[in-house]
Amino acid sequence: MNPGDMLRILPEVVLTLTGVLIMLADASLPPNAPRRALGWVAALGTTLALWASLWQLSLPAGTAFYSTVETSPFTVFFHVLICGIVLVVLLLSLDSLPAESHHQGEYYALVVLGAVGMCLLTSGIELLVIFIALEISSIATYVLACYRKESGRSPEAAIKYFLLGSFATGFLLYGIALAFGATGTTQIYELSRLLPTAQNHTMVLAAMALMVVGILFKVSAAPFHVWTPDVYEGAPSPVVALMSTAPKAATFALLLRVVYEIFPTLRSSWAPLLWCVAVLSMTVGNVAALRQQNVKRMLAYSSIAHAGYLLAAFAGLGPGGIAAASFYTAAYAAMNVGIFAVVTMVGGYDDQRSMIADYRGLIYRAPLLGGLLIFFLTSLVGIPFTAGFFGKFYAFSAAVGGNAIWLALIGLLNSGLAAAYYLRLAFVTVQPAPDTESFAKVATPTVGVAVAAALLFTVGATLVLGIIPTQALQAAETGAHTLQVPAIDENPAYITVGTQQPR
Amino acid sequence: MTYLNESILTIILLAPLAGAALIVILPDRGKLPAWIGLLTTLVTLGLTLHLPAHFVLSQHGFQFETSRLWIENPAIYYHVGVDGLSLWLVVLAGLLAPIGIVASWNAIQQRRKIFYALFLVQQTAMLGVFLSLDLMLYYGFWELSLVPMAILIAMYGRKDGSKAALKFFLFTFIPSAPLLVAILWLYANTGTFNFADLQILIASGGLPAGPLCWVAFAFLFAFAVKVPVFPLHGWLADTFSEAPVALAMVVAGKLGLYSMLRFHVGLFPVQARALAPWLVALAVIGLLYGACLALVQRDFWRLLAFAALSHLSLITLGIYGLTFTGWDGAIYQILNHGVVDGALFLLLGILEARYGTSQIASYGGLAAKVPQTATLFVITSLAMIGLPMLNGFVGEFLILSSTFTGVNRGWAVAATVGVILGAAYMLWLVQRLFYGPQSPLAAGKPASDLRPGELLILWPLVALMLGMGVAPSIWLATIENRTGPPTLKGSITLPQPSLSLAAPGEGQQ
Amino acid sequence: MNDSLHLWLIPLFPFAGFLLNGVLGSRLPKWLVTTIALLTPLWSFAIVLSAARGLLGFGATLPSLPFVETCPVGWIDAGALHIGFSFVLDQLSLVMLLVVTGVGLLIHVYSVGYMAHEDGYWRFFSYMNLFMFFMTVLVLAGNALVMFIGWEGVGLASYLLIGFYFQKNSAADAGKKAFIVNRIGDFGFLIGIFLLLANFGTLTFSEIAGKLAAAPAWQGGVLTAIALCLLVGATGKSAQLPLYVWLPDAMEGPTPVSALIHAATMVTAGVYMIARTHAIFDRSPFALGIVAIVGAATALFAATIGLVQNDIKRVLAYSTISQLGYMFLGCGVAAYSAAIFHLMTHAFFKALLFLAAGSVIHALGGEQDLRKMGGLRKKIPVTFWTMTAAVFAIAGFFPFAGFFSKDAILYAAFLHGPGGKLFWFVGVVTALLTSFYMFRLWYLTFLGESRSHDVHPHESPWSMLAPLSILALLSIGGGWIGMGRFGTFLAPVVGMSASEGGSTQLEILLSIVAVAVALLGWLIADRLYRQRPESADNLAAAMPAGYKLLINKYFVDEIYGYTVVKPLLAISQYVLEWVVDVAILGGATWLLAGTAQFAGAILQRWQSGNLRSYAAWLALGAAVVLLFFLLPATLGMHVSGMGR
Amino acid sequence: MHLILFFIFAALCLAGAVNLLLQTHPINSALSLIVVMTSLAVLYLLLGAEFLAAAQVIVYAGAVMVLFTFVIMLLNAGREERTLGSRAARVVGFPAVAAFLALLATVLLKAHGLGRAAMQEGVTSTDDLSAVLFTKLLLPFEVTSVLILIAILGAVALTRHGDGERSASK
Amino acid sequence: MAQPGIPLAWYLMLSAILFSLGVIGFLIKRNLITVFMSIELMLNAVNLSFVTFAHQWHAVKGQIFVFFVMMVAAAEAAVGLAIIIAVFRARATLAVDRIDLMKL
Repeated sequence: MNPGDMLRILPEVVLTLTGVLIMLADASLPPNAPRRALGWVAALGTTLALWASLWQLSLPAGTAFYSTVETSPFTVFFHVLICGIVLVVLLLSLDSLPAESHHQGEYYALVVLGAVGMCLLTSGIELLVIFIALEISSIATYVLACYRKESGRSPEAAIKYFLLGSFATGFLLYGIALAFGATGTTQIYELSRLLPTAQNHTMVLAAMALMVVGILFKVSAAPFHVWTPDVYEGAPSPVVALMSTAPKAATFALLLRVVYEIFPTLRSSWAPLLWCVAVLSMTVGNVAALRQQNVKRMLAYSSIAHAGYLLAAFAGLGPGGIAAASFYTAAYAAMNVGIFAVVTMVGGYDDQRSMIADYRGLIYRAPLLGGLLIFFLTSLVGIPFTAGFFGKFYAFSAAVGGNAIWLALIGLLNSGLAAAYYLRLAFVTVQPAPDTESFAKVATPTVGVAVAAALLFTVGATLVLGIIPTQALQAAETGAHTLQVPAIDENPAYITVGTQQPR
Repeated sequence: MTYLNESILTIILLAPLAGAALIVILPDRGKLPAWIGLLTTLVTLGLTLHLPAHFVLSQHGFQFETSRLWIENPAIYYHVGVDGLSLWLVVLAGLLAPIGIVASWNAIQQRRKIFYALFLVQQTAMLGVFLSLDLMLYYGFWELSLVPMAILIAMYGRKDGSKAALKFFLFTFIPSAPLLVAILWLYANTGTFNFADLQILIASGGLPAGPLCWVAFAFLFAFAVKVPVFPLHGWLADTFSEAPVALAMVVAGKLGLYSMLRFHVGLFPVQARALAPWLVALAVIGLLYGACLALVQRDFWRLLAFAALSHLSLITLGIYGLTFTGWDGAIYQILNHGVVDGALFLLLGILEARYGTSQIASYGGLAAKVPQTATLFVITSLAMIGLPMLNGFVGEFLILSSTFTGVNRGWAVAATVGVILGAAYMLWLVQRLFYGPQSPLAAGKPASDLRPGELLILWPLVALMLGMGVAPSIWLATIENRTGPPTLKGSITLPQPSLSLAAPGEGQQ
Repeated sequence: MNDSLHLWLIPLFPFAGFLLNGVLGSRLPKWLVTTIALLTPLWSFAIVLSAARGLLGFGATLPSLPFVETCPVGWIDAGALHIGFSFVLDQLSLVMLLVVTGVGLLIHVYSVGYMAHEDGYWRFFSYMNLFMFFMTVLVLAGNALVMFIGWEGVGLASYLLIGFYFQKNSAADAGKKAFIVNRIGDFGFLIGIFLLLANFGTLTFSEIAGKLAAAPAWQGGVLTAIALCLLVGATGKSAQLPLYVWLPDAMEGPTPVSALIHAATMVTAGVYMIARTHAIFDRSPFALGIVAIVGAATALFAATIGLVQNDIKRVLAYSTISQLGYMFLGCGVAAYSAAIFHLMTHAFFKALLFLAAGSVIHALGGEQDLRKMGGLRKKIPVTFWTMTAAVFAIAGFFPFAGFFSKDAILYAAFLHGPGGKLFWFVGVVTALLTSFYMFRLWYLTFLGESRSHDVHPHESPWSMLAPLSILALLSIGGGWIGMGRFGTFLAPVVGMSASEGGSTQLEILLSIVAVAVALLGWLIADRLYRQRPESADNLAAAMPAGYKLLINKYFVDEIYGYTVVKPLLAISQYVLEWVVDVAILGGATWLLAGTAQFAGAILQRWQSGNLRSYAAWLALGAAVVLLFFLLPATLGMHVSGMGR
Repeated sequence: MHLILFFIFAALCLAGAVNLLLQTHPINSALSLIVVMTSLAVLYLLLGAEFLAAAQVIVYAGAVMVLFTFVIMLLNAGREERTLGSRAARVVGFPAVAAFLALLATVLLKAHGLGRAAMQEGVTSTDDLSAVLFTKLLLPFEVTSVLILIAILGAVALTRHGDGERSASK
Repeated sequence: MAQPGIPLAWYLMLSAILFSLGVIGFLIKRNLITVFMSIELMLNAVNLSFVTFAHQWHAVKGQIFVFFVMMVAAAEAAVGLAIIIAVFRARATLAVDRIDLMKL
């Protein structure tokens, strides 16, 4: 180890220090003192981390700590993304957490420390680091999911998430064990060097299968998605905003690393699998969302579908697949955090108004929130000039570029289907509310400075990624190039599975 | 002037957006949004009129072209331009916007800010569709146009707006999924979204024929739903009967038909020709079907919807007859349909606003009460059913005659039958609304006749109908200066009627 | 310019009148409306007269006929299609123009009196002017499409004028019916135009004639098709079988309208069109035969219905249809000049009949039922005498106008080929019937005792009587030009048929038969309605079936109603809307949406909320993924093992 | 010797695991788990992982299981209720697990080049272990501190009574 | 026996069986705590694999991995049990099948 190595984990270090600082401050503050300022500290720390990540671009790409972490445009891309998400979620939480809560200090510390895990997840190149990072981010989100512990739903969500998450971690770990068994190492680059020549081909396959299972669970892709709706429904909305985006982005980065860096030679095996999983995810997510009456649950199903779109980006193995997937992650994060911000504001911390019917006439009660809700829904539908569209566009153009035309077709038809439930919500929002007592009572949510900033960030990101996405896409592409991707062969073997030529 | 010529299209696109932004910024006080909307649309109309004024007839190809790289990889350009095909459509879009505003003037009583802002966004999207020469840009506007429309239908629907809006949205959005895949496929195989380049590349035959067939079909399908072509018209009647007048008048036809001409027939002439017989058949069926259904509607919006189906089918017939004259007629008829339908919507919207119902049976004997409305309605109806000297006739004649001489006589005759039915339902509608003894509703409500503002917009429209009926050459000359598909040029023209072929008697001699 | 006739001014004046009165009429004083309404057709008439003066040798020399005037700017220029506004003045159009503008002017004058107390005075005159505009365009048209403008336009004017009393449902219905039935005819015309375009590449009449002349052997075939299509158009406009049904209903319009449009001018457009395109008809004996059959059948058919009608205007309407049948018969036997000749005389006496009837109705305060009239001879003498002249003219008494023209047609028919005698016979029978019902009308209206007690008839104002008188003079003397001269005059346009050369003994003989028949009709009418007024009812009672058939106009409207209109509506409603649109197409949409919703419901069941189930699914997923990876590999090994 | 020890403790392991499943009272299950864990510790020893064997006993059997027992006692968890439960677990889960095991078994049993384990071979000293742990794997080691921090934070946040939470605000 | 000791595959099989038993435990146990114990069983099974492979490759890393897994398991146990306590406080039950407030 040399001192320069610390620079390679600078964002993580900053985040960790912020977390520790918050903990210390929390402990030293008098019990009844307001702890809202800690949130600002967290936001500041995250901003610093974000800046640190960007600064890392000036470092030459390379590894540190005996090749357990690396810094590259790829990691920077996801670091910035994750820090951005965390920052927005922090801002959102600042206004939506009950002001008098005593747990605020822990909350902010957990978010910030969880971000350490997520960041490390994208930059780790040693399965051990990755495993621990994954656990950090998971445990942080388990706890956060349980945060509204006095209600019945939040602990239920947490326990489901926790038990199933650990269950899936078991599989991931078993996969790692088998990979280790096949090669004797857990360093990603060594693995990818050794695996093609490994003696036990079937063991390698089994290792890959189990690792992929563990990761697919985390990204809530069908058929490993079953936990998602329950957890999203029960967890506090700001936390859902976080856990539906940041850990997911990190896990996607991991998935990219695993399939492209560890098992690039097995492409003919995993590509069809991801093809199937992508199709299944989008279909299951969208179809199941059609009948949902609970907004958060509906968005949970929608996130399953979006995981499907994202998988489609590189299941097709097009030349821009990785970049498209990275970009999609960012686009999805922008709009999903945005919409959860709105949902948080509308539903309240207690989720008292989370049914679709509660959104009736929202645009008249709270024009800003209503308008933004429609805007984000539009983006989720994938209407041009929003992030959702370009995300989808790049994802499916990568799929088509890889000749996976059916995948693209199914995906886009699915996004058409998805419009049905997104718009149902949007249209309810614009319907005049009945003049009944229950609606009259509904308070108009007030939008504070922090939330306003959060909304501004998400709207801005959604628009920028939709209208002038060039820079973000370039970043994603540079990142993709630094991921060690062997050249895509001309005639992938999966062609018979994925792409029956239309006749 | 040169500078203006280069940037005029961009300015046209931005003008409504700027108006929308202004509306959003300024407070929602009284009729302020409506005034801004009107002003914006009038300015836009003025800007669009720049195009025909400076369109160089002798110059072939696209004019007022601007092309800038928008996104590097994949290479998407902000590429806009007009030719004879889109020129007047742009002007039409510009013209219909103030009409829509006037139609909404009193109909929209609340939440004006949202309405007018979205209306203007819709305007930009529509203009964008007509102007885009880059497939992705085009697709962007194509889809963008759905959103304001759907939201406004949901907000201002008469009975169950959100259902109709959803139906409308899904009907048009889902078919655009294959369209996007097709566009992506084209890009994956050619590396460009540029219309002109694609036209050449496709014509060169370098692309595999099988997939290309499907690509063309995907294009067609998306457009056919948007037009709509029978039997894909499921959304039309509901949308017409729910949508605010201003939107209903722009929703059907134009975008889909233009796209058919430009991007289906224009890009895939070979594939289009293979499918043309089917489309001709569907068009004629739709023509008759729409006319028959219009006969038995009880709600005038639904009647208008089926009438629109009938008329749009006629235009489709003109397009897929694949004759030069037929295209002239089709484009001309798109313009006519826009003008005539705009006026009809405005008038019916006024009636509905004053009497509060769209049930035809509630009306009767209005002519004595609102003579101006009746007069204008009759004139517009006559234009719609294709009375010579009014605009409808020219388009109809061009389409029908070219179909007859160049495509298929049987279908042409059947289509002509549909034209007769058009007279039946329109005149019956006129009679039920305006003639006969006054209905209790008509007698009971002291409704006023047209207001000056409405007259100010309707009389020019009527004048336009007359002008377009008497001197169609003004428009046709520009329309003919369009960029056709390279392979179709020369291969299909109006079959020159030659005596030697047509007169067997002479041959025998 | 000396050599220019400014033909375009002829339609333009009425159009200006239409615009002025139509747009501003409601705000103008009545006298100004009247002035505009009268001056514009007057100017047109003056132009026509100035042209005619030269032609007829009265005045300065004029450019030779046919005189063509084409608008320098084309109308429709699309691709290879070039259609311009071209007007043609030749002998045929000149005759028509004289009739149209002359009679039209008279009827305008008449209307000033007749419509004086109507609400929509200005509206009426603007419509009338509009009609004049379209009618003159129709007549002057140099190509089929311009003719089509006029053709449809007069239909429009007719629609507007029939529906003038739009508050009456019957009037509005009649207007609509007229327009739609006309449109059915126009459909044929339009198809004919398409066929012309397809086969000649031009719509200009002279070019078509030229191309036909260049191919002398070209007969039948497509020309028959064209001719038949045009015939369909003509039957629609000229109220021939089977599209005559609109004309009787058209009597809902004000009487001057019936006189102008539904008697004198518009309804003859079909005849004019056949004459104009005779070059095509001439090449198709079959089509001509059909024309003749249609004409003869219509003449007889309408005359029989006319026998029993009780509405004065309806009698006249059926008589119009019947007379138009004569004209068609004339065309059908290629005696175009005779047909046009009859067209002209018919315009005089039928306009007169209607106007006189209008005067009667005016006198009786709106009463139109013959059974409630009678004994008006003394009360409205001018009307009576002018009407008498018209009745004699239509009945074909020498030397009234109708005699000459009807005779010419019958003679031509008699001479025409194998079926000619039959046509002639039908014509004569029709003449008998015509004479009978016209005198029946005459008796019932003017003679006998008044059958209505609470009316106080009064003579019409001068503005109505003056046109009556002029028309009476024309009805009496209009035929004295003689068929010979008329035929020669028209010969450059429509050619000369064998019968038109001059009078022969046979013709005189046939004339005598015709006059005798007319006399017979008078006698029967005299017996039934003057001598023994009750016998008519007895006769009707004696033949209930026949009478019922006639009084109900052979139930044609009902037949159309049950075979065309109702089925169309029923099919549209039940089959197309309910079955196709709602059930099939709507059902398909519903099914798709329902399937998605159903699948959604199924997938929701998946989310049982039970942790252990979730774990089971995860385990299954893991197993499947494992299988997915391992199975191909195992199989692959196996296969490669086999290979070894 | 190795063989016998393996069989004994493998059998103990399995028996413990099966007993864990069969017992309906959580405390019995916990005890069964401790049996499994200690048996595994012996197996680790057999495989030459001395340090791990010790850690297994201390960390797992000791700390973790004590925690479990503590919670069981704290919550006074009784016998499992006989609930209807999940059909999917039976219908889907069991076949899935069977298939999973079968597949893994094929992989593992057919694996080439797997060695054998003997008592004296490859005993890893704690020295070796720590040498790697504090050089090459320093980062994970450090990062684990964050993990533990989070665990502490979480446990505190979740179990501490929300005294100032809602009640205080009301 | 040609070689001393026993095949490592047996250890691995033991590990696989234990893992499967853990999975089954997750499926059939009706108490949250025992379900959690099943997960611990799964982790232990994986640990056995790691140690076996470490033996196979003479790689220390495998053992260190196990060491970390133990730490993670401990952390998880702390958090998991805290969550279980929270659930118990909110719902007064530990029965897995009763934790189904949210479904469909």
